[in-house]
This record gives sequence, structure tokens and C-alpha cells, in this order.
Amino acid sequence: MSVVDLSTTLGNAWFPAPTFTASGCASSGRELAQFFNLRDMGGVVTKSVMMKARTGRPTPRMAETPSGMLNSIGLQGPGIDAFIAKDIPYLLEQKARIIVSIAGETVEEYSTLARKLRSVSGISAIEVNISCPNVENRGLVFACDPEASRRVIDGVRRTIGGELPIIAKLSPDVTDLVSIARGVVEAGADALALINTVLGMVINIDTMRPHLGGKTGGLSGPAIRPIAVRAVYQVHAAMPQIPILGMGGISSGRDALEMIAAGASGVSIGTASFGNPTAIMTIQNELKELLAEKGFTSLRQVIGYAHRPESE
Amino acid sequence: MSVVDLSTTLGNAWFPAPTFTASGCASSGRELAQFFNLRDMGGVVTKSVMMKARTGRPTPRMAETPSGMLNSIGLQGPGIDAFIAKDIPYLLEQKARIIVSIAGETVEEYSTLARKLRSVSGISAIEVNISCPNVENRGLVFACDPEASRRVIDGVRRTIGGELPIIAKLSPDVTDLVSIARGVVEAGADALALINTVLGMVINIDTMRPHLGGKTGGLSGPAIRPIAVRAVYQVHAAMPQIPILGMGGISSGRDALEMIAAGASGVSIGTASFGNPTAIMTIQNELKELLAEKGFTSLRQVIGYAHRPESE
Amino acid sequence: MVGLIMSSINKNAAQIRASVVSNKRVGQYHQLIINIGDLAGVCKPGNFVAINVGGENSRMVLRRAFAISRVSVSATFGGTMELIVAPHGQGSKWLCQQNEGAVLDVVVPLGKAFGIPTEPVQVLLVGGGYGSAPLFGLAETLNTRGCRVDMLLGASTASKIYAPMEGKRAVNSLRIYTEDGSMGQRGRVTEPISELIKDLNIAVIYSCGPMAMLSAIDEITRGTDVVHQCAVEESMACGIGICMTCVLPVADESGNVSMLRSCIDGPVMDGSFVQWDKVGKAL
Amino acid sequence: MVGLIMSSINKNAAQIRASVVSNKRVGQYHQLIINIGDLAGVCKPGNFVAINVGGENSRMVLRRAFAISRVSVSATFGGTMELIVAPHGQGSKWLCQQNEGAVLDVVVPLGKAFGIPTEPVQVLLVGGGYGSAPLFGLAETLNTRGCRVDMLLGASTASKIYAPMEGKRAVNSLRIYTEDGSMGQRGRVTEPISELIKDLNIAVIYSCGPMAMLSAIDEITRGTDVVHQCAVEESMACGIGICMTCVLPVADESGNVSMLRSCIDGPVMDGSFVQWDKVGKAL
Ligand SMILES: Cc1cc2nc3c(=O)[nH]c(=O)nc-3n(C[C@H](O)[C@H](O)[C@H](O)COP(=O)(O)OP(=O)(O)OC[C@H]3O[C@@H](n4cnc5c(N)ncnc54)[C@H](O)[C@@H]3O)c2cc1C
Ligand SMILES: Cc1cc2nc3c(=O)[nH]c(=O)nc-3n(C[C@H](O)[C@H](O)[C@H](O)COP(=O)(O)OP(=O)(O)OC[C@H]3O[C@@H](n4cnc5c(N)ncnc54)[C@H](O)[C@@H]3O)c2cc1C
Ligand SMILES: Cc1cc2nc3c(=O)[nH]c(=O)nc-3n(C[C@H](O)[C@H](O)[C@H](O)COP(=O)(O)O)c2cc1C
Ligand SMILES: Cc1cc2nc3c(=O)[nH]c(=O)nc-3n(C[C@H](O)[C@H](O)[C@H](O)COP(=O)(O)O)c2cc1C
Ligand code: FES
Ligand code: FES
Repeated sequence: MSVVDLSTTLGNAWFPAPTFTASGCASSGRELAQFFNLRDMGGVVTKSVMMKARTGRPTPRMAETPSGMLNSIGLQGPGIDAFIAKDIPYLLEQKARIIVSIAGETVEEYSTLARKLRSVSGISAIEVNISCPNVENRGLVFACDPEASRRVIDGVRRTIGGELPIIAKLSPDVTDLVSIARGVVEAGADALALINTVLGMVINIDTMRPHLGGKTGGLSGPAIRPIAVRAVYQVHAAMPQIPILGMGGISSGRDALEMIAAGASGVSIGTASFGNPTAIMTIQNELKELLAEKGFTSLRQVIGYAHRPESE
Repeated sequence: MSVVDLSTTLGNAWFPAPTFTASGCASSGRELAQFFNLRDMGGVVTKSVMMKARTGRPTPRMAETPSGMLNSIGLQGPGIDAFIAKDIPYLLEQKARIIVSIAGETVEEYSTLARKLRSVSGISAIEVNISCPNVENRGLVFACDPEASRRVIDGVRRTIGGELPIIAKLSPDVTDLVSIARGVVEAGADALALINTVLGMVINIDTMRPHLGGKTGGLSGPAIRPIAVRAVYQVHAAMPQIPILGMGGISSGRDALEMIAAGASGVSIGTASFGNPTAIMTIQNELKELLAEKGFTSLRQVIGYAHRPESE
Repeated sequence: MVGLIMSSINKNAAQIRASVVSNKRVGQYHQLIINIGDLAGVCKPGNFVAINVGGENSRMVLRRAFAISRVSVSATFGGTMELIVAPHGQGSKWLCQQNEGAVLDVVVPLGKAFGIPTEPVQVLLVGGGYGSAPLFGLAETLNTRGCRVDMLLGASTASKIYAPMEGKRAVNSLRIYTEDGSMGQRGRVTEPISELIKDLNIAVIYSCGPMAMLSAIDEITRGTDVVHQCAVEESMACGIGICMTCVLPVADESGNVSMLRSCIDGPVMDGSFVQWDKVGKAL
Repeated sequence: MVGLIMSSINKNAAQIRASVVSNKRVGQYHQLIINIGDLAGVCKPGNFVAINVGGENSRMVLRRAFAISRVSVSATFGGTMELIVAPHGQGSKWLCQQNEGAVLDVVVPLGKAFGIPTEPVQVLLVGGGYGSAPLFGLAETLNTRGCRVDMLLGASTASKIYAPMEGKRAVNSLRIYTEDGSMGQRGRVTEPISELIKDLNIAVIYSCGPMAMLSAIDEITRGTDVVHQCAVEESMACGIGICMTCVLPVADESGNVSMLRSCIDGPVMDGSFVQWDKVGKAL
């Protein structure tokens, strides 16, 4: 087999492979390390961390759906200080590349999180999860509000300085994804993460009530892949120079290639890891083989390939 | 088995059962009549008809996706005059109850379609498919634009008079579905149809280009059911008095009950009929059995049941 | 031009549970014999079936279409049909794994059958890959009508030629073409057609195979008196005429082109009406 | 309180392809014997496995968890494990249809095992429905430690009582309760516990079954010196600690309650730390 260069970049961060965990789908990394070496993939995107420890939503927190699942975890986590103290050192020890995902309830909280991370060394990038309710604006999700999205990213950019790449993670539950993407890029995002889960609900036919403790939940898995591919394609068409971390239902090398051809520079894998602890490594290997079969020598050659005219 | 009253109403239109074809998923009705009597289900929702005959989008027009499919038909059809001359008489002859779906490219076109239908007798209701590009506003889909949505429904309401129920069919691809729903209800819609397909894309890994001739397509089938249930639940919570025709991935009696408990007064079945020509009748029978098993004597008892407090 | 008897569509179609009688590998294909009882009696050459794939918990929501290769009625199994299936993607691979006794959900028979000449004429059958499957059953029917049947089969390589021994009895001559020369002559199955039309005084060509092959045959027959009955293969979501995904641009007698459903206005179509250059384009 | 040896988690877990050795109906359950080779040697009572369901084209994306009922090493099959599966929804029904020779994708062994007493004491095992499955293997282990093991099993009806003949050898006494009185005594399995604790001088209760049963046992042991080792069952999306769906409110030594993952900080937990009244509520 010919050698394929799988390396990629997101902003000024370089990764030897384009495969990442999806935020919230790898906990602190320790649990997956039981099944493979964390340093063998592109990198770990950590669970979105908030200022304070959170216990999250009541159970049940999940429902399986056709080719997908709903979750309503509610950002359970230890809070930024414990995270920096415990999780970062572990990941560094494993020689994993780290993208830290942050989440806040106010514009200010995002900036504060960024300030805490500024002095932590060994982080490759920050993913800003703006699919959170904005407590200052009737709980309206930041990512659904162009102005609030911008302000969050602007605040993080100012705090963090010019070094660390900022990846803004957007929600697909919006009328005009491209305009939200443009807004956060103007506000200083170096890259975009697409897509977060799609809002859904399952009603339990036994109780005749919403199944999840949190009533609604986020839909993920192969069911949403066509929505994710469309989102990545649309945004890459509008801003081909902005790197995208694509995700949503990727569970094979074929799926990863589809997302990359749509315009992603890297892919995150979430739900697939629940069904298969070694999914990320399998996907990485399959992707490499597929590229080789098709005669490509580097990943870069296929990023956004689907946008080329038919004749090429 | 005890007798269960399956009858339901959408505005002032009465139906003996809550099961309908989904627009665009039963052609003119003739093709399904090969497999069961059209009068045995709630009613036929016809393919969205436009003013003029249309040839639709180039092929390939479909791609199968995990637990779903994409389509890009592009509203191929014979135009309103041929439709009134040929399809309506056939359906009346079959004693099917008819909901006519209309689609336009301008606010004016919707009104003109309504005018043509006003004098046609034997129609139970009009479904207004506003998930179409508005040629007067950069092709922005009506259903994604609160103001345009209102204006379409307002025009149809004025033209059609007060008799025939108007069902406004909305797209889930919006930031704030409830506000769009409120707008069309204020403008005169008697009922709502939720949800139209979700915008998606599949990239063909052989050609490395978008698979569909129309590039993007509409995602339907079980994959989107949690999105549809959430949409119906949200809108019913906001406007419990407005009847909803629920759809999106319904393929069993269990699925239909889920949608009805979320707040739907009736259900449309689309993609399931492609996999199973008798799906609608099977779903209707399963629903009846489920209701009987649970001790309900009428469908009306379960509409919106999931909104009741746990204690009831 | 010769007159053809056309059958009306889907009048006999039914959705049944049908069990697999046998599953045999033939070259790169699987030959599946499926018990369909009395429905075997109403299947005509050119009809197809639509089968649910993947079982109960399948993520595949759409049926797959397969041409009926042959039907027969035997004392042991009652009415059966034969399918020739290429293990291509996930649905066909699943089907190729179904063994004796497996029960399938089948809608059968579907679509327009091949038109049969009203008088005994010389006909040429052209098959590409598994497209040859329905041609052997057709050959038998044509034979009983007194037609002289010659056949051309083509594929990329030998293992993709499907030409069962019994089937050959109904044909007067059979020539095989492979692109790699591993069986029969090296080349494309369409190469000899022009000459054969003249030499054998062909009145009707029946074809089944890739769209490119059908379109190449149309180019050859265009402007001649030869009738071209081709079985097209477009992606089908429903197979029964309700989804409009399977359309092809087809002209009517007065030249107006419309998008016809290949499942219900086909799969057999008159090749001269199909607008081959407009396939896959917006009209 | 008695001391317990706790095992550390998932150190030995591996993802393997494992074949079904046998599948037998036992009352309303299926007893599945699955070949897991050398991994059988590292499975402890209370561990569970996570299995892919539905096959290659499955629309079910999540694994299903099953308690390991017993492991054994035989000359013919190497290491095997036994599962007791209730055909409940689509995933478990699929599993119950897998026969000898079927190959499963299994992650094994997972989770925290039952803590084993450091000294020979009197213990009571309480099982509800298929929850009895892991208790027989546990009974054997406890026996070898010199513990006296008594057992209570309960279910709604006789066919939901799982109590294999061989299993009973390891227990000193076995009492069965069914709600409809179709086997053993009519009533709930929790009814005699208070008395037994006193009469038999029980040091540890091991329980596995519905959450309502576990919580009822906690109420009985609360304030006593009896240790309650219970195997909880929460919906699990991943089974390996990466999704946070399977959490339960559990207090630590100083009374701080946090949401612990029952897959990795369980399924076996100390019942007195679980905040039963807060399960399913926001903290
Ligand atoms: C009228 C008709 C007759 C056919 N007869 C045969 C036959 O006799 N033997 C045989 O092996 N196959 C036949 N096919 C093709 C067959 O229906 C399947 O499309 C093919 O087996 C690939 O499906 P898959 O699930 O393996 O692939 P997948 O890639 O999983 O298919 C995904 C979807 O794309 C569609 N699709 C993929 N390839 C094709 C294609 N070439 N043509 C149309 N749709 C496609 C599938 O139907 C399916 O809906 C026929 C198709 C039609 C329309
Ligand atoms: C640690 C643990 C041990 C278990 N041991 C056994 C066992 O020994 N024997 C046995 O028959 N079952 C056991 N179960 C339950 C089993 O994992 C499945 O949940 C159950 O078989 C239902 O799955 P299904 O696919 O049939 O139902 P579905 O309704 O299709 O399940 C849909 C989803 O809901 C989850 N779910 C449904 N019911 C339950 C439940 N009662 N508890 C947890 N999750 C649920 C499923 O895991 C699945 O993800 C255990 C569960 C856990 C967490
Ligand atoms: C259980 C679960 C927890 C998640 N938690 C987070 C989170 O903390 N932060 C975040 O940005 N996204 C979170 N997500 C979304 C994923 O990162 C990802 O965007 C989404 O699941 C789509 O990818 P997938 O289909 O591969 O899972 C979560 C998803 C799941 C399923
Ligand atoms: C092939 C196809 C064609 C459709 N055409 C129309 C249409 O003409 N008008 C319309 O309002 N909706 C149309 N829809 C959307 C359906 O009516 C329905 O809203 C959607 O498919 C979700 O339901 P389902 O999952 O049961 O298919 C179409 C859907 C499909 C799959
Ligand atoms: S396949 Fe649906 S109309 Fe032809
Ligand atoms: S099941 Fe995923 S963390 Fe426990």
C-alpha cells in the first residue's frame, strides 16, 4: 500500500491525522485509552467544560432512535479548575493532542474560561461550544442567535490572544447556518466545528410521556449524517478558506471521506464510539486505505473535492 | 377487541381515521389503490400541485441514507388544471377523502391556486406547502421566512373564503418553528402540517461529487422521527388548540401513537409507503390495537397526552 | 415497424412473504430461486420484483428492484421465480446471503413487460452483465410465437457473463463479448449490432443492461425501422409509481418530452422515445 | 461493617468476536453460552458484557449490556460465559434469535464486580427476574471463601424465575417468591429480608434486579450494619464510561452527592451510598 499523508491543520494547529473524538463522547480520554493509544489518532476533543462543577440533567438521559440516539446529559462535568488540574495532565502524559471544548451560560463566562486556559500549555486549540442556553437572554441558545454567537467568540478571541486557534462549534437548528458561520469567523474564529446534535424528542409509549428526563435531547449518529454533510458543504462553499471539523454520524472511513470531500479538514467521531470503542482507529485506517485505493497521496487533496466542477 | 373510535378532525373537516398519505408520497392515489381501498384510510394528501406542469429536477433524485432517504423531485407535476380535470374525479370516484396540497413560487401563485380550487367540490381541506423557494426573494424558502409564510397563508385565506380548512405545512429547517407557526395561524391557517423534509446531502464516494442531480435533497424516513416528534410537541405546547397533521418517519402504529401523544390530530405517512405499499393500512390497524390495549376508546383521548403532568 | 402487444401495469401485483428455495453462486452472481406460488403464472418477461432487504431491524428503508429472470411451476415447489443478483452494495449483498428457507417480503410482478411481436419476426436480444437474466425467459416466449431469436451478451469479464445452459436452447445463436477478452470475443457487445440488423433482417431488438449500452443501441437503431424494446434501470425508491424518483425523459408521439416513471411506464420502454442525451439533466 | 475486596475496573476489557455455543430457552428467558476464550478467566461475578445487536445493517447503533451469569472453562469450547437474556425489545429479541455458530461483537468484561468479604461471613443473595443470573456464579465464589450463602429469588410469575439446578448447589437455602403465587410463596422477595437478617446474622446482602427492589432492600438495611452490594441497571449508551448517560446520584464518604456512571463506577455499588430518592431527578 502506498503511503498516504493523513496530516491536517485547523488554524495554525497541526495534527498527524484528521480523526478526533467528538466533544462529550470520550469523557476525559482515560476510558478510551483502555482500547487504543490516544496519541494514535488526530486528537482528543474534551467534554465541554464549564466554570463550575455540574451534575447535569435527570435520567433517563438517552433513547435509541432509528440509526441514531438522543442524549440529554446537560453538560455534567467537574468544572474548569478540576479539569485543568486532573484531565489535562493525564492527556499530556498520554501524548494525546488536545482540543479543549468550553461552554458557558453567559458571554462573560466563555471569556473567563478562555482566560483560565490561556496559561495552560500543551493545548492545540479551543473548541467553543455555543449550543448552550444563554441565561441572559431567556435561555435562547447562543448558536441560534447570530449576535450572541459573535459576542461569545469575540470575547474568547480577545482573552486568548492570537496564538491558540479558536474553533466555533455551531448548531444545525438554525434557518441560516452560513450567516451564523460568517458572523463567528468575522468575530475571530479560526475554524468551525459542524454539527452539534439536532434537537429531538422520543415519547415513551408505556408512560405516554417524553422519555428523557430533560424531555428534549440531541439527536446524533448516522441518522443525521446527511444533515451534517449538507451543513459542511454549504459552509465550505461560502467560506472555502475556513477549516471545518466535520461531524455527525461518521462511523466508517467512507463516511469520513464523504465529510472531507464536502469540505471538512478533520472529523470528529461521537456516537460511533459508543457502539464500538475502537471506532476512531478503524475509521482512520479505513480512510487511509480508501484514499490509497483512489490514488490520493494526501488528505489535503480531497478536502472540499466535491465542490470541483464535474469535468475535473 | 373493544371498539376504538379513530375519527378525527382538522379544522372543520372530519375524517373517519387519522391516517393520511404524505404529500408527494402517493402520486395521484391510483398507484396505491392497487394495494388497498383509498377510502379505508383517513384521506389522501395529494402531491403538491403548482400552476403549470413541471418536469422537476434531474436524476438521480434519491439516495438511501441510514434509516432514511434523500429526495430531490423538484415538484414534478401536471399543473393545477390537469390535476383538477383528472386526479380529483378519480379520487372522488374511489370515495377517498381529499386534501389538496398546493405549492407556488410567488405569494400570488398560491392565491391563484386557491381560487382554482375554491369551486372544486369534494375537497376536505387544502394543505399549503410553503417549503418552496420564493422567486421574488432570492429563492429563500417561504417557510424559512416568517413574513413570507404569513403572506402566503393570508392570500390563500382571503381567496378561499371561510369554508375550506387551510393546513399550513412547515419546514423544520428554522431557528424558531413556534414563531413561524404562530404567524401562519394568525394569518388564517386552521391547522398545521409538521414536518416537511430536513435539508440534507449525500456525496457519492465513486464520483466524489454530490450524489443527487439537485445536489441537496430532503431527508425523510425514521431517521428524522425524533425531530418531527419534537416539532409537533413544541408547537402543540405553544398552541394546543391548533390541530396538527404530524409526519416524519412514521412506520408503525407505535410511531403514529408517539406523534399523536406529542400533539398530532392526524398523521401522514410518506417514506414508509415506499418500503411497504400497504404501510398506511398496517399502521392504522396497529394504532387501533394499541389504543384498545391501553384501554382508550377514542383517538381524541390521546391527542397531546404527553403534555399532561406525570401525576395524571 | 412491427406491432407489439403491450401489457397493462401492476394489475396483478401483490405483496407477499416468499421463501427462498435455493441460492447458488454463478460466476460473480447469485441465482436465487424464490417460491411465489400462483403469482408465477402472471409474471411476464421484463417484469421486476421489489424486495425488502436487511431484515426486521434494517436501516435500509427502501426495497430493491430485481428483474425476474424466469418463472416456472414445479410439482415440489409450486410457482417459483429466478433472480440473478450481483452482490454490489449492502442491500444486494444481504440478499445474496439469504439461504434456503429464508422468508422475503416481495412485491411481484411489477412494471411493464417486454412487448411481444404480433407476428413471427427475426429478433435480436442484447444483454449486458446481469441484464441477460430476463432475456432467456423472453427468448422462450418469443420462440413459442415463432420468432427467430439471436442473442448477444457482453460484460467486462467472463465471470460477469450470465448464460445458463438451459437458457441457450431457446436461442438460435449466442455470441459473447468481454472487454478483457476472457470469454468470447474481445470488445463491446454493441459492435456487431449494425451488421446483424442487416444480415439477419432484425425487426425488434430487446435489450437489458447498463444505460450506456441501451443508449448505444438506440444510436444504432435510430432512423431505422427496427423497434428497440429496452429495459431501463434507474434508481427506484418505491417501485410502484408513488415517489417520482425513477424518471426518464421520454417523448410522446408528438415529440413532447416528459419525465416518465421507469417503474410504472417501464422498465421496458421504446428506446426511440427515450431522450438519452437528456438523461440526468434538467429539462 | 465487614471489609470487601473491590476490583479495579475495565483493566482486562477487550473487544472480541465471539461465537455462540448454544442458545436454550429457559422459562421466559434464553440461556446463551458464548465462547470468549481466555477472557473467561478474568470475568468476575457482577461484571457485564456489551454486545452489538442487529447485525451488519442494523439501525440499532448502541450496544446492549448483559450481566455475566457464569463463566466456565471446558476442554471442548475453551472459555465460555453464560448470559440469561429476556426477549424484551428489538435488541434482546435479536440476540435471543442467534443460534449456535452465530458470531457476536462483544466487549468483555466490563464494570465493577461484587465485593467479596475478607472473612467467612453469612451472606444473603436477593435476585429479581433475570437478576438472579449473576448470583449463582457469585454464590460459588462466596462458597469457596467459606461464606454461608442463602438466597431469595422473586419475579412476577413462575416462568420469570431463573434458578438452574446446578446453581442451587452453592446455596445453603433458596426461597422463591412470585407475585401471582405460581411458584414458591406468593408475595414480594423483599418481605422476609428483615427477619432473615436477624435470624441468620447476615453481614452482606448481594442484590440484582429491578431498581425498585434494590431501593426496597436499601430501606431495610439502612441504619443497620449490613453491607448492601447491589448491581444497578440504568440505560447505558456506551457501557465503557464515555457517554455519561448511565448516571446515578451517589454520595461519597463525606455526604457529597454526585452523578456516578453506573457502567464504570458500577454496576455493583454500595446501596447505602446510592441516593434512591433522587434517582431520575435533577440534583
Ligand atoms: C428495474 C430494475 C431491475 C434490476 N434488476 C437487477 C437484477 O436483475 N440483478 C441485480 O443484481 N440488480 C438489479 N437491479 C439493481 C438493484 O435494484 C440494486 O439497485 C442493486 O442491487 C444495488 O443495491 P444495493 O443495495 O446492493 O446497493 P446500495 O448502494 O446499498 O444501494 C443504495 C440505493 O441505490 C440504489 N441503486 C444502487 N445502484 C443502483 C443501480 N445500478 N440501479 C438502480 N438503483 C441503484 C439502490 O436501489 C438503493 O436504493 C435492478 C434495478 C432496477 C431498477
Ligand atoms: C448492567 C446491565 C446488565 C443487564 N443485564 C441483563 C441481563 O442479564 N439480562 C437481560 O435480559 N437484560 C439485561 N440488561 C438489560 C439489557 O441491556 C437491555 O436493556 C434489554 O435487553 C432491553 O434491550 P432491547 O434492545 O431489547 O430493548 P429496546 O427497547 O430496543 O432498548 C432500547 C434502548 O433502551 C435501553 N433499555 C431498555 N430497557 C432497559 C432496561 N431495563 N435497563 C437498561 N436499559 C434499557 C436498551 O439498552 C437500549 O439502549 C442489563 C442492563 C444493564 C445496564
Ligand atoms: C452523549 C453525548 C454528549 C455530548 N456532549 C457534547 C458536549 O459536551 N459538547 C459538545 O460540543 N457536543 C456534545 N455532543 C455532540 C457531539 O460532540 C457531536 O457534535 C454530535 O454527537 C454529532 O456527532 P456524532 O453523530 O458522531 O455523535 C454530545 C453528543 C453526545 C451523543
Ligand atoms: C419523494 C418525496 C416527495 C415529496 N414531495 C412532497 C411534496 O410534493 N409536497 C410536500 O409538501 N411534501 C413532500 N414531501 C415531504 C413529505 O410529504 C413528508 O413531509 C416527509 O417526507 C416526512 O414524512 P415521511 O418521513 O413519512 O416521508 C415529499 C417526500 C418525499 C420522500
Ligand atoms: S420508483 Fe417510485 S415512482 Fe418509480
Ligand atoms: S454507559 Fe456510557 S458512561 Fe456509562
